Formats: sequence, structure tokens, C-alpha cells
Amino acid sequence: MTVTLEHTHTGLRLASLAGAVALLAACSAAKVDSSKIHTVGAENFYADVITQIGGSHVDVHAILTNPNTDPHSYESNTTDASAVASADLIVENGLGYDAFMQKLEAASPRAGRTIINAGQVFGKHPGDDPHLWYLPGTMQRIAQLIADELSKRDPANAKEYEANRAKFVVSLAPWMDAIATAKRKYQGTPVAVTEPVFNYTASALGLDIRTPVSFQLAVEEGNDPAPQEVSAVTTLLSTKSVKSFIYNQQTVEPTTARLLDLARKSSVPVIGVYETQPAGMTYAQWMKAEVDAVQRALQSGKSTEKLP
Amino acid sequence: MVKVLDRPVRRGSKLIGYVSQRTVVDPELPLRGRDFVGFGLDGEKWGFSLPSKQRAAQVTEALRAVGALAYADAPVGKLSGGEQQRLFIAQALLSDPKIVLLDEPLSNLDIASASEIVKVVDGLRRSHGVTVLFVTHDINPLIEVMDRVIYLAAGRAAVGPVDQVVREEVLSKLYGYHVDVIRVGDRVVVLTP
Amino acid sequence: MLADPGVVQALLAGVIVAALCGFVGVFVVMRRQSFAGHAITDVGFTGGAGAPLAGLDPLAGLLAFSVIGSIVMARLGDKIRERDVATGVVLTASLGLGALFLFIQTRYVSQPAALLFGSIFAIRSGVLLTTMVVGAACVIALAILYRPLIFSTVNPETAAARGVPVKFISTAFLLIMGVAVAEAAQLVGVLLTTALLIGPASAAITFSRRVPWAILFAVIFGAVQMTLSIFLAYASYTWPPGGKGWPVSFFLGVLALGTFVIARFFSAGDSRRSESNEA
Amino acid sequence: MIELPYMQNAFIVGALVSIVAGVIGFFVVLRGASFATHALAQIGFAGAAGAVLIGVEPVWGLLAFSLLGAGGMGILSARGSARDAITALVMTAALGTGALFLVLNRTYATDAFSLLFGTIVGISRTQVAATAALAVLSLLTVAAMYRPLLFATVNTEAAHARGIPMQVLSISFLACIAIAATTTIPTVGTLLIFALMVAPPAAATLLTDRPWRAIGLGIVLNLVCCWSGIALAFTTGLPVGFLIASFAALVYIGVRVYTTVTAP
Repeated sequence: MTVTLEHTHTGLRLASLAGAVALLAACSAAKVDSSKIHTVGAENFYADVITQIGGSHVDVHAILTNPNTDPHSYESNTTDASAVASADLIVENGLGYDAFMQKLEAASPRAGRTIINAGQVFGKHPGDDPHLWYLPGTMQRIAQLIADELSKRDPANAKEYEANRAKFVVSLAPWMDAIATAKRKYQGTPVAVTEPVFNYTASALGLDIRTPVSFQLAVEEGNDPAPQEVSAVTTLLSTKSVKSFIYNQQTVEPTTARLLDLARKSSVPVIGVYETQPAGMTYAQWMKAEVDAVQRALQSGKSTEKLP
Repeated sequence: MVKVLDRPVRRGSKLIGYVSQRTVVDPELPLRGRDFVGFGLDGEKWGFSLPSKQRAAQVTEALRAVGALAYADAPVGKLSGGEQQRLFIAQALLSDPKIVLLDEPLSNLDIASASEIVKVVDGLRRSHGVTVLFVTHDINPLIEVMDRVIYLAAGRAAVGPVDQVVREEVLSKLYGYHVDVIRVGDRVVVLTP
Repeated sequence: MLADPGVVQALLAGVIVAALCGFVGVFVVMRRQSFAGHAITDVGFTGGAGAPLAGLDPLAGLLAFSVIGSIVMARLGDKIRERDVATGVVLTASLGLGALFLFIQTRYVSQPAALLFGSIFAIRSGVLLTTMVVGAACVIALAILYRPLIFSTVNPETAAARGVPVKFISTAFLLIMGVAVAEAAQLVGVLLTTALLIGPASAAITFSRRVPWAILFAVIFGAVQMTLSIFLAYASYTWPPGGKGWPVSFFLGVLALGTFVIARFFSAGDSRRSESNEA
Repeated sequence: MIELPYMQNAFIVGALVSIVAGVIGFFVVLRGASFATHALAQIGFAGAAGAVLIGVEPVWGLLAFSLLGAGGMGILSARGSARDAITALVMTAALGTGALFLVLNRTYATDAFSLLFGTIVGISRTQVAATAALAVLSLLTVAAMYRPLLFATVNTEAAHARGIPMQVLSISFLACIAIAATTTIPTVGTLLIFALMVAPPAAATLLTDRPWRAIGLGIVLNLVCCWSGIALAFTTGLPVGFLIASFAALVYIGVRVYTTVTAP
């Protein structure tokens, strides 16, 4: 490189300037507390579960945290990269949902790092619906894996991890109960959705999702949905053939916005579901709140566009 | 203060027709010779020109004056250099100017087209009564038709009627080296080494 | 198919955008500013994404950014070669800002792909009206600029000598184009807008001898291509592999390129003939 | 910061990309090919979507499509005029085809989308090695074409008369952009490769008239933008794409203002 730089004095000065900036930046590298187990949750709900189980013995970094962030448009930053670089345990969703994680991990190889990839844990394949956290049972299994891993790394506190795990599973009970109750009442109820985010829970509730799958994927990918499908979904709403309209309130694009208008106009109750865990809620509270919203919509026709 | 036609100099004037140094016209431009020439009439006015018989007649007249009627409806960009040059001149004529400035109109033209253009310009200045300021590097095609010459060379100038300026001793002094001026019959030829 | 209100809405929007783009596109192609025409859509979207962060309406941000972007492009790029770089620099800056807005907040930014492809079959009726008003304003503004704009495109030096404010005209043109194109893009997406802006106009120009005809042809080509694409997209639902509507962007992209190639093929034959006549 | 492997990788790839973009960018600016650069980088998306559809690594689709695009642009603009219109049309046709691939695929195709920004802090050693190899390859290609390319760029007619095959040359150059762009896109993203191929090299050509100096200065300016962007991203946590792109644009505008003010 110096060979090229010799051509110009201005160039040399500029290059040394860049070097100076780089050095300056080097002085303020992040400090890491070495007494704790470093963990990363690729999404904030996985981070939440790690926190609940590890308590004060872990330090947790969540990557997708902003309920207004869409993983499609996430650009990795250095904070996230350095957290991954120093992590002992990483929990990620996989199935292409957080492909940036595999890149960050490859960029910072670390011996003895454990990665829990939910997609792999459940034997799913790329192309399957990646929104595993809406699938009842997922987090119980993930929590077990986290507790085991923490106990292995820190046997002294193994009992505490196990107790926390059990407490976490208990905290999920109201959600599981709500699902069971709602399923008895509303099995087979027709609903419309925009994106596949909530489909695992919807299926667990026995709801009949009337929106064509290819329409859901087109909206998810920002592609142009077919006119026949737009028209089918429009008819579902305008004729009130569905009892509720479920949309991803984190990414509202023209198609969703238009259908949302239509649902409000036809007084079909709408439910805004979250792709990422909303602030001020635990995973269990969030999941329960979503099912409650469905219950409210189907029972009394009330819309829940935002969780409190 | 410099005055032109008894007026102070300002940007943009209809009284001066201007033919710029030949610019390349995009061969794909959707513009006929006729439309191109039409800009000379009202190109600087806002809006678009409405079809009018009078306007069309004026454009046709300008085209006839430069002998460009034959290709008036062909796309400008696809015409030859000499043909385009005639259109440029017709365009400059349309504003009914008192002075026409031609900046190197003969560059890039073959000998036949160049002498055609000179003939056209000479005819126009007589028929339309305009002053023509003709900038050129090669004086020879113009010698017969010029009234006055401003001969610029090596930072010096010689001004005057043709027979006073285009002489061996005047030009040789101007250039600082020997220049031949040869008379062949009625014609005068300047030979610079 | 025409019983489907979504399709009717799409046809209406498509034809309106095609007409607007055809009109503006003739000037864009004549002035060789296709890059600016495409880039300004991205610039506009960055504004649309940033506006909510400042508590403003996305449409205001879209218009503000396309206006600022066009002015900066015009100021930076006088000569043709500079223009290319000027457009590139403005595009770079706006994509960078877009990355920042995405970082702060993505709800209104939505996915890059959604902005690219748009969703012509799901247009809200209110948006259509705004586009028509803004589009009509752009067409009127261009009609006012018409003569000096063409004059200074064809023959800038003579135009300047005749008192045409060449620099002002080129800035004003970029500005009008920016507003028209950004507005069209938020209705039907970047891809359809760019294809409609450049395709029909460049095909029309290859064999028109007059600007008004070129505009007329461009509008007709655009409207036909758009209508055909919507029909094909509708029909393709039953094509193999079945139950998958092929996107309008695909049909229009291919039709726009195809029409241009065919038009150029014929005009190439045409110009060879006229050359041999001269010889 | 320097001791972290991912930062080392980021700085190394940043430097490689700066060099390649600086060299190719010089010609991009001289030939007025910014639009083609933008289009070729965008076209890659369609290729990636196609590769996902048939189950191949996205990078091959990226490469195949942008090479096809380069060929299409080169062949169609053989007659000279309307080059920018052809670029736009080839780009929209290719992107439309990408949309079709997405539709036909109909599974979660997240891979095709992460191309705009890339993941400059997520580059592995293997990718560094691959980028280095490709950087050397594109530099060698440009070196081989250097003289005729420069000649043809500054004096098209004379080069044509001297028997330089213009169409082959211009297609090869577009292919060169395509290869350089698509091989760096998975690491640094569409945005950055475009920014670095246009703005700093353009600033460099404003500052000097000599080709070698312009290339060298372009590389240096690229390095300044790239490294300070990465370093600042590390300290502030702001997105790298935003920082580098803004620096690149600012460098150009700054130099434009400087040369305008100091011009005689």
C-alpha cells in the first residue's frame, strides 16, 4: 500500500490522519466484566429468558430489541459485534431470521462458545416459518438448554439456575391455560392475517387462517401480492367473513395500511401483534397479552392495536 | 461604456443572431429541422408555441433563405454537418437581427460545404441587410465576400478593409514571420508557413 | 377481472403514473438524466423515512428531500460528466442517511424491497388523488418551461445568447422531475416508476421527429405497457406453478426493455436507409 | 479495538475494498459510469433471489446476474447514444425478474435482502482471504486493460481508429465493475461499494490531472472514509453504512467547494 501512497504528499498526510482517528478510537474500547458469564440473545425475547434464568450471574446483550425494528432491515453495528465476540453463550432463532448472527459469529471465532439455535433445536429447515417464539413449548425447551449450559459453566450456582428455570416455566402457565381455554371456545374461527408472524400461536388456538400463504409471504418480503389474493383478503374483511384481523404492527406498509383501514371500516376487530418483545413486559406477559387480545376480539369484538 | 446598436450590452438580445461553434446534436432528438429553426423566433419565451400559419410561413421563409427546405422535416440529429450549419444560420436569422455572429461556422466542414455556407451568408447579408461578424481560422474562403477584416495574431491586431490588411507586408509584420499573399486571377490566397 | 376493485384501482393508478412518467420521461431522456430520474426516488424515500423522526408527515419529507436532492444535483452537476457523479454523490448521501434512519426507527421506513416493488394492487384511494394533483401541477409547470427547456437542451449556447436562463431552467426541470417521480414512486414503487419514466420515452424518441409526438407516443406506450402488465399479472395467477401471481414489476420491466430494443432495431434500419440516400 | 478479530477483518476488508474501488472508481468517474455501477450492484439482488430459488449459494447468482447485466448494457449501447436509458432499462428488467424469483420461491428468502448494507463487522477470515484474492484478480484485470481503457476513455475516436475493440473494451470494463461489486457486496453491501466507487475517486480527479496520482489519491481518500467510518462506528455505535457513505459524500462536496473557491 505504501507504494501507492508515495505518489502524493497529500495522500500521506491524509493516511496518517486516518491512522490517528483509528488510534483515538482504540483507546475507548468497551470494558467487559470478567466475573460474569457473557451471553447474547439475538432477539430480546431470548435475552429476556437468559436474564430470568441467569439472574445476576450473567450479563446479557440483546441485539434485536427495538419493537420498531424489522430484522429485514437490520444493519449490524460494532456494539453487537463486540458482544458476540466476547459471548460464552448465544441464543439465536436461526432459519434465516437472524442470518446476521452467523456472520458475526464467523467474524469472531471463539473456542468454547455455545450457540443455541432454536431452528436447529426443533429440527426445522430453512424456508419454514421462523417465528418460533410464538410456538407454545419453544421457550420451555430453550430455557432448559440455557439452564443446562449455565450450570455446566458455573456449577456452583447450578441450583439457582434450575430454580429460576422452574419459576420461568411456571410463569408460562397462565399463557398455556389461556390458549387451552380459548381453543375450546374458538376452535375453527376464521381470521385474517397480513404476515405469518403470529401463525404458530393462531394454529395452537385452532384458528382458521383464511389469508392465502403466498399473500402473507409477499407482504413479509415487501413484494407485490397477486391481485386475486388482495381481492380475496379484501372480500374476507368487507363481508365480515372473518372474526378478526391480525397484523404485524411493527411493519405497516401500504398493503397492510389499506387492509387495516378496511377492517376498521367494516368493524372487524383488529389485533396488532408484536414481532419483538414490547418494553416493560416479560416474555410470559407478552405472550399472554397477545392471546388475551385474541380472546377480547373474538368474545366482545374489541380491537387491540397496541399493548399497553 | 460599450454600446452595441446604441444600447448598453446585456445578456440575451434579439437584435444579435448567434451561431455557436458547431455542437454535436444528439441523433435521436425528436426534433425536425423546422422545429429547430423555430427556436430562433421565440425559443426564449415560456410555454409552448401554438400552431400558427404566420409562424410556419416565417420558418419556411428562413429555411428557404438558407436553402434548407429539402430537409426541413428530417430529424436534425441525422443531418450532415453542412445541412445542420444552414439550420443554425436560419435559426439565427429568424429573430430579424441587426448583427449576426458566426463562431467558426466552417470548422468540420468539407470544402464544398464551406463555400456553400459562405455563399449563403453572403447572400443573406445583402438580402436581409444585416451585419455579419464571421469568426474563422481560415480566411481564404471569405476573402471575396468580406468588407473589413480584424486580423488577430500573436496578441496583435490589424483592422481595415480587405485590400489594406490582406497584404504580404501587413500580415508578415503581424505574425512576426513571412506570409505569402498570392493573387491568382481575381482570387487572393493567404499562405502561412 | 374488472369486477375486482383492486384491479380497477391499479389500472387507474398505473395509467395515471404512466402518463405522468411518459410526459416527464421524454425530457429526461432527451436531457440524458435517466440516472437522476431513478436516483431521486431513493432520495425521496429517505426523506419519507426521516420525516416521522422529526414528527412530520412522510409525504412532506418525501417532497422536501426530492426538492433538496434535485437542487443539490443541479448545483453540483453542470456538465454532462459532472452530472453523473453529482447524482451518484447525492444518491450516496441519501442512502447513507437512509441507513441512519433505519437504525433509529424502521416502522415507517419499511423494508427496502417494499419501496422497490411497491404494491400496485393495494393502493389507498386518497393517495391516488394527491398523486393526480401533484402530477397535474408538474405537467403544467413543464408546459410553462416547454420551449426554453427544449431550446436549452438542444442548443444551450445559443439559448443562453438569446437570454434563456439556462441554469435556472435546468434546476427547475430537475426539481419538477424530482417531485413528479418521487410522488409516482410512493404510489407504485421505484421499479415501476423508473421503468415507466425511461422505457416508453426512449422508445418513443427513437422514431418520433417531433417532441409533441414523442410525448404522445411515450404516454401511449406507457399506458399500454402498464395495462398489459396488470392484465398479465392477473392472468399469471393460473400459470404454472399455479396459485402464484407473477409480479407486475417483472412484466413491466421486460416489456419496457423489449419495446425499447424493438424500437431501436427499427430506427437503426431507418437511419441506415437515410444515410445511404445521402451518399 | 484493533485486538478484536472482527475489527481486524473489518479494517482489512475495508482497505481491500478501498483499493479496488479507488482503482476502478477512477475509470467509473472518467467514463461517467456511476449509473452503471449503481445498476450492476442492484442487479445482484435479482441474482441472489434466483440462486435461492434453485438452491445455489447467493454469491453465484449475484455474479451471474450482474455479468449478464454488464453484457446486456454493453451490447445494447454499442451505438453510443442513450447509454443511461439502457442502463435504467436493463436494471428494471433485471430487478423485475428478481421480484419474480421471490414470488416463485415462496419461502422465507431473508438471504436475498441483507445485501444493501452488508455486515462489515461480521466478516470471517475465510471471507477476508476470498476478498483479497478477488481484489488481486480485479486489479490485475484493470492493469491489463489500463492503457487501452484510458486511451479509449479520453479519446474515443482516436482509440477506435487505432484498432482498439471498443465494444469488447467497454463490456470488459462493465464486467470488471460487476465482478468487483458483487464479490464485495456480501461483506460491505451495495451501498458502500457504490459510495466508494464514485464519490472519493471523483474528488481525487478534481484535485489532480495525472492518472496515477488520481488513482492513488482516490485510494487514500477511500481509506480515510472507510477506516474512520469503521473506527467511529466502533466508538459511537452508529451504523457503519451511514458513516462511510456520509464521509464519502462530504469528501466530494468538500473538494468541490475547495476547488471552486481556489479556482483562478
